[in-house]
Amino acid sequence: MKKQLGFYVDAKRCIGCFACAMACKNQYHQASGVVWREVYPLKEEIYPHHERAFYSLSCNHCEHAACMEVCPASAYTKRERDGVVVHHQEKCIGCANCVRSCPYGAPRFNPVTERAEKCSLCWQRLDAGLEPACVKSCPTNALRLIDLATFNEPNALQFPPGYPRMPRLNPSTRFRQAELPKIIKPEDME
Amino acid sequence: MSKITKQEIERILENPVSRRCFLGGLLATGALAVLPGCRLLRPGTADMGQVWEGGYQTFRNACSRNCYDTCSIVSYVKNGVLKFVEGAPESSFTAGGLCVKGNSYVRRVYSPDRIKYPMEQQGRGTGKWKRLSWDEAMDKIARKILEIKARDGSLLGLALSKYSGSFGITHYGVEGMMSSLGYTTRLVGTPCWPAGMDAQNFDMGNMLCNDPEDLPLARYVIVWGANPAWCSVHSMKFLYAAQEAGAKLVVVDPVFTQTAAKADEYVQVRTGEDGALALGMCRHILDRGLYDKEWVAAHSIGFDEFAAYLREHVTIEWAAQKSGVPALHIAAMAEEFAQARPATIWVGYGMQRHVNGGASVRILDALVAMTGNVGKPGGGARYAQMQTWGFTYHAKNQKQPGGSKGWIGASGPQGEFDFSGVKGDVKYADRSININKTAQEILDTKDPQVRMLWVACKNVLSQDFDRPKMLKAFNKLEMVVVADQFFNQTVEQADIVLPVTTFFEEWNVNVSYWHYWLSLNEQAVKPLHEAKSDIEIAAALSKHMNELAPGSCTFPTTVDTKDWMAQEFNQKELDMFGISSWEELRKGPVKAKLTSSAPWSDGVFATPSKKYEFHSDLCAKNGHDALVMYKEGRPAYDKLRLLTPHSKFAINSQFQNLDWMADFNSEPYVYIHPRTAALRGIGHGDAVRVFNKVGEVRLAARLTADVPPDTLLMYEGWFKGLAFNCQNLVDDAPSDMGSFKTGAPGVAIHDQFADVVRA
Amino acid sequence: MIPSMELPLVFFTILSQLAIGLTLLYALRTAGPSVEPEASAKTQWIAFTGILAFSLIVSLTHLGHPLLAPRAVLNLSTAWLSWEILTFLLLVALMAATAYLGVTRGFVWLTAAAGFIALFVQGMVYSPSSFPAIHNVLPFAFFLDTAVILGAGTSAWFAPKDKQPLLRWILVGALSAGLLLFLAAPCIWLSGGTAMRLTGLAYLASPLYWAHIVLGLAVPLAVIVIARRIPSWLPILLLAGALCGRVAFYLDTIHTGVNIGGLQ
Amino acid sequence: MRLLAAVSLDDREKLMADMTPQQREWLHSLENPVAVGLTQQFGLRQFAARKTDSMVNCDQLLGAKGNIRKCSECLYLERILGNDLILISLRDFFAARDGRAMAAACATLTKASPPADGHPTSADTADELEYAFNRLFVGPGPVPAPPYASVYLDPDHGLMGESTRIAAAVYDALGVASPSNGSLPDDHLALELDAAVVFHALKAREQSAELAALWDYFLRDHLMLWVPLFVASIKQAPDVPPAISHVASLLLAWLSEESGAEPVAQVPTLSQPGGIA
Repeated sequence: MKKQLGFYVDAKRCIGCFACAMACKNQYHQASGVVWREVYPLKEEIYPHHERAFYSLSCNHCEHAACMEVCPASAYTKRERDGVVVHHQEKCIGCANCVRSCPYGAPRFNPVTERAEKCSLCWQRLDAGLEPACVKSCPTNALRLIDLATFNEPNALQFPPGYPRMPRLNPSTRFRQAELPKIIKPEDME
Repeated sequence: MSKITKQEIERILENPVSRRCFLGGLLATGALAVLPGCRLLRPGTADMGQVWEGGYQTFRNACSRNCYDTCSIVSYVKNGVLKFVEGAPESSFTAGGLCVKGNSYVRRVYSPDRIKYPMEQQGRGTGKWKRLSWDEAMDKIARKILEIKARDGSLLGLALSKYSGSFGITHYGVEGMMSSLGYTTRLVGTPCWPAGMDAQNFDMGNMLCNDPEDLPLARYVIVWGANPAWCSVHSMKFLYAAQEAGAKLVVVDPVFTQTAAKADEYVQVRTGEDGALALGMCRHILDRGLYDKEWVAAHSIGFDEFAAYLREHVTIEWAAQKSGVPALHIAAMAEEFAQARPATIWVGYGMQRHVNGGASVRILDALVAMTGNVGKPGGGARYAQMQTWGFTYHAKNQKQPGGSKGWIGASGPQGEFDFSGVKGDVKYADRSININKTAQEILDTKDPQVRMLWVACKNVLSQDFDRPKMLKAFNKLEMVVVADQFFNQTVEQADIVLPVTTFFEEWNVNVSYWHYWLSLNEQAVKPLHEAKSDIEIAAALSKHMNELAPGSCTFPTTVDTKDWMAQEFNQKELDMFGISSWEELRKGPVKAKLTSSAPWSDGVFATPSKKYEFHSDLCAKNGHDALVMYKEGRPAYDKLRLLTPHSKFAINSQFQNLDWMADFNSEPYVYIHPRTAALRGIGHGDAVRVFNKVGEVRLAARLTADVPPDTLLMYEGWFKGLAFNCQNLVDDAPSDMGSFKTGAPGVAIHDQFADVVRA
Repeated sequence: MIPSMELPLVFFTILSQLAIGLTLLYALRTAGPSVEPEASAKTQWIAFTGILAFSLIVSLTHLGHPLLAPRAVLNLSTAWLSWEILTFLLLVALMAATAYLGVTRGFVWLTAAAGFIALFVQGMVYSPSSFPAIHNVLPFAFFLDTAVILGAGTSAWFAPKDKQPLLRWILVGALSAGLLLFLAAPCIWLSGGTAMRLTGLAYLASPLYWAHIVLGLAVPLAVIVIARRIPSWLPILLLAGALCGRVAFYLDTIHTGVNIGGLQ
Repeated sequence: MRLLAAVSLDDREKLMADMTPQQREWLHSLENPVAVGLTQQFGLRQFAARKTDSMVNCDQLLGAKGNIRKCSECLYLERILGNDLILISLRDFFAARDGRAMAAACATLTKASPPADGHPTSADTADELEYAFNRLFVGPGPVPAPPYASVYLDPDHGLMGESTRIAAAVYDALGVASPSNGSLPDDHLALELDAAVVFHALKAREQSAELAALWDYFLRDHLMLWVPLFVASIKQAPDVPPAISHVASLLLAWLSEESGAEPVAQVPTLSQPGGIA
């Protein structure tokens, strides 16, 4: 299999601390209101406690990226060497078709530049031998960079509950689900 | 000549040589000379945003916030501008990552909202501000100080309110500045952790703490009233490592916290009844003979008395009834804890912010001690440590001017960071008033009254208790000077505001009260605008004081923050970290050379008896029970409990005001149990009014069973542009302990009550 | 994904569908034998061309960088949007050719076929997998129905008298189909996944959606059935209703990104 | 605030080392870089000795005109003081740190270009003007119209961004530098207007395609991009005194006169520069 980088989102370890999301702002200084990485709380139908389990998501660098397919200006490319889906700002005409078409909401429209933008998987850092900013900043090692060609975690999921199931796109993110502790509550507080 | 295009101009401007040659011929003939020297510039890509470029200059920094983690930072600078920050990889604690707040630092430095100049408000709260030069500001302040001195014959009318806005060691130069002026009034104590601090001192003779990095050695961990997943994110990996090595992680908390969600077991305890739960465990361990008889016999005093107390006054049924935890579970937990070796308790600061907080910490200590877990790597009653704080306190320890008059007689310690140890000539002293009752103390203090308040590293009107009373107290003050970075709720009520540097703009050195790393803080960028560091402000004030009244201030009139940072080191501190000079820290943070990751490993304690004291006469002398025992909580004064803990998006009132933070957390909420909300007709997202005898707060409700049905919860914090302030609901009731080590008791932040209705 | 009215796209799609509808209807009504000749066919086709060209200019205004618009045809290999632009450019050229080279049956049918294809391509642009409710043939069906309704309605203004009954029947058919389609779709969505269900709920709660159903479909249908003719004011109502419906289409179709973290 | 000094700092230090304390003080207080350049070139000692007033604003410079004229090689001062009076006053207004200087600049501006509605801008006392000025541009609270280019032009709306660097590069190409050496961001409006003064002075002396191109770039690809947004922020702010509204209008008018085009504020929709997120 060809090299394909992706994120491993370990919801069992993730504490929803937003360090990854802010690390991205710290590295890229996006316009206020524009975020490349979101920390999504799982709804209580999936994890029965309010804002206590999370998926930290940015771009999934899909095998068949919707953004790349629908971009009329060919402003997206997928790097041969590692499968990173790169958005080229200078080619972007600001039609927002990618923003509409990505089921994961990864590309965002920047109202200042009037162009789309999204997670670059820090390819400049990767090329310099560094980890992506978000992965580097994760204090619990819950967000990891993986290469699907070598990733071998039998229990990892591609489409856990709470994450849109889009097999055709084949997103490169893999997950481990959050777990629940045994809970001891006072009887009158059940 | 053909027109020169924008692209060509940009290309020319990118390069210093080409741009200086661009108009070269013209400038040579004109009045303006071409500049020598060379500054480097980067290609302009303004609409592309920032990307990682390489070729950065890096500096060592240290997060100086009041936080367990006190991260070691590497800052990346280009063209004299801070571009981004990362955690230092050398520290196995920070391990290369920062938290959500640390990652927003660049925005703090370059926020357009920063306070830029010294300014004076014409009427507090009016918003009518005039710019002052530093000279004008210092002149006004110096004249006021001299006027107070002339009027009162002393400087006791000048009070300092400073706490934890910056824990960089040279920031104790603010206290030094006060001392260099004379004997002043100090708001002493701490709202944070003093009850537990005293408790550990009574039990063990000092507040020492296992290295958090030895948590993976533990076989059973109880995180009791702490939420490291929010307040010490870098500790989580050690808790996970313990779990992965087979340890059981139990979280005891009234709230289903993020840490609870990561535990093997979550035990919901009734707020303030932690002591009862722990006593029930002690009783069961005693009954089953699971306590460490040898250790108790060899290294403690008062255990028999404690055992007798347990047998006489405590049953697990009683504990169950008090704490809400089923008796069977108390028994099971007690057995598991006692049989795991080592077992440890992370004693949280949250559980001691109660009227019985100190007593409860003593009980938790006792539980750890009787099971033989004190002094064991992977064990311990982990609260905090200050072993690594042995600096010279050169900035802090300034001499009063000759002939200064002050408070007659000795005063107690001035907060937990009072390392002066100067007790010698106690003819005069500073006057200590309780920081946790700042409002009441300002209103009550007489002869002389508090006339002038200097606020540094603190946001009094966001963080001190009973805000309505605080506003009244401010009316009594003749002058309020606030040194800060942002226009917070205290600056709103200031007469003079002084812009202070961020830690990227000054030299400093930092240690943690939790882990054992020492970090250098280099100046990474030049101070923006007219910001000065706290010690530079002190020097500027001293210059003016001495111009107006020679000899009236002993503080040096010029300081160099690097030099003053260097002077904070002494041989003992260098030896503790195994370095020969501070310069070595430029290569990265270093960790203290510990003989054991566990304090008290030799079984010798710092108590009067040199043993662990289940019975402490010192404790009794300080007005508490000598024996470890249960203490009743605070009677309810309203229908529901009110908890106002830390948010993950802020350290007290810092960070939440930044727009970057607002991108992820834009408004405050009160969290209500669905059942409680239903009784009041409150739905998810409804606007509500939370109120009690202190005041009221209006905000939106979120319904969640993460909080108990009898509890309202809102996270403290200062949001830019919002009136939200949880101190409108928190009174200044003291906790039981704290005076012994910090000069004032703590405050029962979590013994508050309120009710809620739809707004 | 921030929901937005996307007004430039609302006008672009409605106006372009109007133009295509007009060509389709021209083709349909000139297919059979005719008693009366078409009034100034060339003018009609110039007008059709003008409407389409205008809609294309309007579409430029939704771009962040309209000057880079020529780049939009660079991704013919995978982007339906590139095809849309190409198809519409071809269509406008064909329309102009029809107008200026002669309104012959061959040109008319060629253009009508191109218009049909353009509608299909346009439908494909708006059926990405990120909008499960319309990740199907519905956008094409919506667009085709709108094109026919607007085309038939506005044609009534200038079509020969003997073709009016045909237009009326086509309009009645298209309006009935539209009612069925637009009423059924949200109801079917309600039994789908979360994003689909939310879309259904959003539509049913949307005044704009109901404005389209009532003003753009039900009332015109009733008027035609009762009056047995197409009143001259009716096309205005049809256009207004279609605009309302299209705003609702952009505003209330729910993106999967809205519910990340919840059951899909 | 001292504005752009037309000498390198090294040269300046050397120059100042030769001066008397009074001269040094005067040099510090001087708010016109062209005059600094002049004094350096044409005998600072002789000229400076006659000026002791610490406040040098436009009116005072007008008074000093006679003195400077005695310097035979002074070629462009007349143009500066005549045609650029509004520009210089605008610069002095945004560089002002107290109400007196603000009122003085306002008075000059009102005299040079009275407001169309004849609103008596002088009714604002200097104090009120100062409070409003600080509320709008200075602080200590968050200000609705931060006078820095990067707040409007850089994606993150922060200080010390790419636009700041570009401003510094333009100054460098011009052979001038901000004496604050970066503690005041180089893209502060007063510094940029000061650079415009320098451009004018140079243009008056010499025809140069390079200079014209650089000015064109600075004007169209920098000033024109953010100053209209800045002015829009002022106009949208609550409780703006008429005097400041008038200054804002004059700023925009100056810009459109310079460029021969109507500056348009394209306000981003999602977030306001410097506003509450």
